This record gives sequence, structure tokens and C-alpha cells, in this order.
Amino acid sequence: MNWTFFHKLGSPKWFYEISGKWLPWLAILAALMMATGLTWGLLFTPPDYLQGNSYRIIFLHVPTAFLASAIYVSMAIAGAVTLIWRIKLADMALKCMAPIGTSFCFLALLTGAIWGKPTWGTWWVWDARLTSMLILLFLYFGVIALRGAIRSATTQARACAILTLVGVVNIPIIKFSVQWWNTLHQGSTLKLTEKPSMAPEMLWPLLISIAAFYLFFTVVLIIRLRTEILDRERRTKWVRNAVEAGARS
Amino acid sequence: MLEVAQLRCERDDRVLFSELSMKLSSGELLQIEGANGSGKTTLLRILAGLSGDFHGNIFWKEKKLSSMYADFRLSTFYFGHKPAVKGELTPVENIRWRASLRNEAPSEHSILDALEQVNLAGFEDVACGHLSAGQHRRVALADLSISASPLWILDEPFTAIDVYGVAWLESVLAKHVASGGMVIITSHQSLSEISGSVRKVKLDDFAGGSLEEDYDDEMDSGAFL
Amino acid sequence: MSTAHNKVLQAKDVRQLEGRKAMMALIRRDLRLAFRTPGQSLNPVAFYLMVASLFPLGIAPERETLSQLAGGIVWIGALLAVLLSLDSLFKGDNDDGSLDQLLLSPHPLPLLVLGKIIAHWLTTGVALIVMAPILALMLHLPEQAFPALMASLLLGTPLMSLAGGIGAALTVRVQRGGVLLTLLSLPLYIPVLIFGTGAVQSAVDGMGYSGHLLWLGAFLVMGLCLAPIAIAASLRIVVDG
Amino acid sequence: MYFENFASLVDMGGHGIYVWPTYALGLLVILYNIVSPMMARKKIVTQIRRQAKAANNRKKPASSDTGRKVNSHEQFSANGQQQASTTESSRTVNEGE
Repeated sequence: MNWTFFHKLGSPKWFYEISGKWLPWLAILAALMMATGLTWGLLFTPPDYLQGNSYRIIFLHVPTAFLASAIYVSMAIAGAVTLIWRIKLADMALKCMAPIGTSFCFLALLTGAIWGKPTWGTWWVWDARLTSMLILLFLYFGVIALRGAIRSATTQARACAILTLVGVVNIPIIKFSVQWWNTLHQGSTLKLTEKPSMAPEMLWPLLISIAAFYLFFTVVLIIRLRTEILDRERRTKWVRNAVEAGARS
Repeated sequence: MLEVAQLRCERDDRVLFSELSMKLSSGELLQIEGANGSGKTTLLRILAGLSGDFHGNIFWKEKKLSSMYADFRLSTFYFGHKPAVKGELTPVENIRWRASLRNEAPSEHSILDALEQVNLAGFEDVACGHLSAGQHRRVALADLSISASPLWILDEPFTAIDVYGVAWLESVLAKHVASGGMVIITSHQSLSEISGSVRKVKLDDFAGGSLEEDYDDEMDSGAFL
Repeated sequence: MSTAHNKVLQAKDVRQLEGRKAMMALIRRDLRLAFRTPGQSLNPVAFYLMVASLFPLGIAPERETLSQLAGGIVWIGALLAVLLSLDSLFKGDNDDGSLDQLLLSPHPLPLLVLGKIIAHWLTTGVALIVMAPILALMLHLPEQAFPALMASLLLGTPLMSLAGGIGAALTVRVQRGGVLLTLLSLPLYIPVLIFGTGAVQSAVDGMGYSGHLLWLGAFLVMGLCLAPIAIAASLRIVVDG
Repeated sequence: MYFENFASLVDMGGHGIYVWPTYALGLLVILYNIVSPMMARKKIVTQIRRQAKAANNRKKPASSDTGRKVNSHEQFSANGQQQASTTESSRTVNEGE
């Protein structure tokens, strides 16, 4: 296999250049899809026959919940790359993904809680999904706090990589045990998101929102990464030149 | 035996040293000199394998150190700033666990003998917590004198010991070197007593160097941690 | 004559690596350390007793209420006590330079780490297990649940020492890392807590609890295999910086 | 549109008080994710510019190359290489050798 591409991908400078070209297009696409998915879901779909209009929260809740888990897994992959190939860019990605993942995890929890009020009549239910989401939030806090507690950038990178790897091994165990615990304690209640079959007029806007949120994540990740690259590579000539060029243009 | 090529080390946005190359063979003592903060301890921690945060290469027995760690660690004795002596244990017990970590099991007799050498006779059964900091270091030095490791990496071993201790340690170093051992040592002490085989590295000669990395090649080290 | 030069050769040929011996020596050393400072090593146990006695004061002293909660209280108390004790797992070795010697040992680091964890379990976990039935009696845990409580703690406490060791290793160089250590360890403890209290609760309700114990056992095997490696890697990384 | 008028859209059959705040929160989180990195970027860029200026003042502007303008964003790589050779301080360090 030709590793040149891989190495190129790992070069902060190359990434900075290429992402600068892609960013506007990705941003536009994300904005368009987000607007489409959410407006469609909010205004144009019929209400759910059981939950009424409150189910419209799904178009926010499901994408953010998906993303919250997916981002943690991506962080673990970035962590593995950091440990194995020591690619700086992977650690930067790990660092930049953490706050985004945390914010989505937080949003998923909040939307879940608000959704619970009309559905279950209470703001918080120790439902298996919400509980695992809460623990995922702790996992995110841990990664961010650990990075904050360590001074050396190299140590930060490798320590956080280990922590996310441990966390990602732990996630399925947590999900499984919380599910087990949940079935023991409160039988099967009305599930928030698992529908036997979703009507296509509800499914389409949901799929579009999910894709839109993934795109949005990519866009804000790139923005954060570009800043992080400038910060960490500030001693290089190309960063100084890029910053000056940005100032003039 | 131990070879260092083009070593470069940065800490806290400062280049401690760069382009440092040196070689250490059997029967040699390498004294590393430098002002405070010049990176002596950092260099020793790198050489001992405690720190991997550097650029350049280290070879052990003509092979890359990273592929030789098992053999290298079996051959190395590291004496750091902190003496690694437990206050709750007696000097004899301390030497025992330290030796077992190096895969050695010294006899009771040799331990007592070594403790006598460092003027700790009579303290064999006293918990080290009752001893002074200097005496802690002497416990570690007693361990050094009976270790079977050929390569000694010693960070300021002469601090906090008296004139008698200095003379004793010098004789131990001389004996080790004379019998084909290797020593890397940081110290302000003049080691003139040890005949012939002393070489000095002035770390200040390698200090500085530009921090500005300018890598345009995509496969350059700039992409890696 | 050149003895030291011979030593170089010996290093490879004669001296067989005896990692198990080194591990045992490390365990013996840590046990000695614990026995010679009994005040410090009993801290988690005292904490355990206090936490457990706060619950009746804070909730209700009635037999019915307490007997329903007893399993959870004993387990949460044990969990918090282990968390409290973890802070010093590698801190002492880091402060006096022993950690460097541990990392420079030719023996496999995961093995030495496992020794440290075993010693930690012997000094805290075992004490907590011994205390548990007394607390359970005070909290009116139904008699039929005692075997489940003991068995689940027997499997759960070493698991907590193992999993918590990762956090302890990552925070060993962090000043006042206690809260961070708690934050890193808690998510790992949640499955243990769920299955541990689950076993006790099942026994209280007169149902079988072997399923819970089997899961705990499976986790323990997994922890024994993975945690020492993760801890060893974490220690090398953190000491490097 | 599913809703017949604005009032029914706001009310959503009584569920409006749950749905609309949720979407407001969602908007907030989205805005946070856009604004916070942009502010961070601004801060870093100012920092780097300040440091570069300080470094330039320290070094004597020896060659005409240092003052050369970088015209466009795409050009910086080629330019950077040229500048490196002229403004690199006392010594160059080659890792590979």
C-alpha cells in the first residue's frame, strides 16, 4: 500500500490548505440540509398518533444522540492513531472533538428530558438510553478534565488517547449493564425513539437531519482543527505567512 | 555500547540541547556538565529510557534502543534525584526490593557489607523514616555498589554526602570503570581521581538551536508528536 | 579480570528474568508498607463505616426501608472507600522516586503493576469485604442475601482496584488529582455497581443471582487481562512528561 | 405545511411549550459550536501576529526578502520555503542526518 496519502493526511499544513478549500462548500451544504431537515420536521410532517406534536423533538434528539456516541468512538479511533503512528493531527482532532461531543451529549440529554415531560409526565426517567447518555457525558468530562490537568502537550495527547480507548471499551459494557438494570427495575415503558415502523413522511426529514448534523459536526470540527493547527504550529514559517496573508486579503 | 546520535530535546518551547552526539564504551565514564537548567536531568532521563520525548537516535549495542529495552533495562542502574527509598522500610528491606526489580537477589552478607561501606552500620533495622535525606541517598548508593548492572546512570550522586562518602563513591566508580563498567554521571565534582577513562560532555555547548521548525515536506517529522 | 564486563554477558545468558519473583517482592513490600502505617491503611475502612452509618440517619431508621436499601448502601460505601484509597496507589511511589525504578525494571511492567493492584486489593478490598457483613447486619439486610453480598464484593472489589488503577495512573502526576480520579473512575465502576447491587437485590427478592455473579466474573477476567496493560501504558506516558 | 395557521403552529396541540424551547436550546448549542471556535481563532490569530511582529522587530530586517508581501492564501507554501532560508537564525537543524 502507498502510505504517502496517509502521511499527507497527517501533515497539519496539508490539512490546513485542503480544508480551507472545502470548508465553505461543506458549510453551505450543512446549513442547507439542516434548514431542510428541521423545517420539514417541524412544520410539514403530520403529528405522531401516540405522542402528538411532541415527537417533533425527535429531529433534534436522535441526531444529537447519534453524534454524541459517534464522536466518542471517533475520538477513540483518533486516540489509537495517536498512540500507534503518533500523528499530531489525530491528537488535535481528539482534542477538538471533545467539546463538540460534549455539547451534543448535553443537548441529547436535555432534549430527552424535555421530551420525557409530555410523554412520561416527568422530566427525568432513569431510562436505559438517557442513563447511558448521562454516563457518556461523564466520559466526555473526564477526557476534557484530564487534558486540562496535564501540562506537556505530548503527555496530554497520549494520556487522553489511552483514556478514550479505555472509555470506548467501556461504552458497550455500560450500555449493556444499564439495559440489564433497566429491564429489572421498570419493565418496558413507552420507548422514545424505537418505533415499530416509522412512516416515511417522518423518516425522511429525520434522515436528512441526521445527515445534516453529521455534516455540521464535520464543519465545526474543521474550524476548530484549523485554529488548533495555527496554535500548535505557530512557530513555523508557513503559519506566520498564512496568518499574514489572511490579514491582508 | 551506548551511542547517541543527533539528539535534540525541547521542553516548554525551549531547546534544551540539539545535535548532541556521543558514544560510551565499556570501561568509560562520561561526565555531563552544564549550568542549572541546561537539561542534565532531562538528558539522563532520556538515556535511561524514562522519557521518549526527543528527536534523534539512541543505540544500545549497535541496535536501536527501542528494540533493545529488555536487555538495556537489565543492564542499567538509574540513580535519580529522588532516592527511591521507602521510609517505612529498613535499609536492608529497601535494598531487597530495589534489587528484585533489577532481577537480582543479593545475599544478606553483601547487603550488610555495603551498608557498612556507606557508614550506615548499626542502622540496618531502623526504619528509613528515622534517617536523614542524606542517609536515604546513601542507602541507594549502597544498593548501587552491589548492583550487577554494567551501565550506571547517576544524577548528582555526590549531593548530600560527606567528604568520606565522596571519596568512597569515587573509589566505587573507579573500580566499576576499571572492571569494564560504564558510567554516565552529572556532577559538579571533579572526578580526577578516576584515572584515564573520564570524558566530559559540556551540555552548554549543545544548548540553544532554533525553535523555528520549517517543514514543508508532508512526510517530515512535523506531522508527528 | 573484568567482572563488570562479564556482567554484560551475564545479563543475557545467566540471569533468567524472574518476573513472578519481582511481583511477589513488590506485593510483600506494599503489604509491609500498609502494615507499618496502620492508621493510613485503615482510613478507607473507617470511611466505609461512616458512609454506611450516614444512610440510616439521612433516610430512615425503619427496618423495612433499610433492608430494601441495605445492599445498595453497602455497595456504594465500598465503591466510595475504594475510590478514596486509589489516590495513594501510585502517589507514594511517585513522590519518593520508586516509580522510576518500577518503570526501569527489566520485568514486564504490567506484571509489576498487577502486583501493586493485588497488594492494593489485599489491603483495602479484603478489609471492606470483612466489614461488609457487619454493616449489612446494622442495615437489616435480609439473611438470605448475605452470600450474594459477600460473593459480589469478592468479585467486585478486585475489579474496582483494577479499573480504578487506570485513573490512578493517569492522575499520578496531577496536583490534587483526587476529583479527577473520581471522574475518570466512576464510569468504569457503574457496571460493577449495577451487577453487584443487582445480585444482592435478586437475593433479597428470593431469586437466583448466579447470572449477576457470572457477569462480574467475566468482567473480572477482562479486567485482569486488560487493566494492567492500560495502567502500565498510562504510567509510562505520564512519567515521560 | 401541516399547520393551518400561525397560532396552531405555536401551540402544537399543547406541545408547543416543549417543542419550541427544545429547538431554541438546539439553536443555542449550534450557535455555541459556531461562535466559540471562531472566537478562539480570532484570539490565536492576533496572538500569532503579535508574536511574529515582536520576532521581526528583534531580528534586524537583513534582507529584502523579509519584507516581501504574501499576496494570496494559496501562495504561502512556496513563499515560506524561500523565506526560511534567509531568516532562519544562527543555525539550521537537520533531523534526518
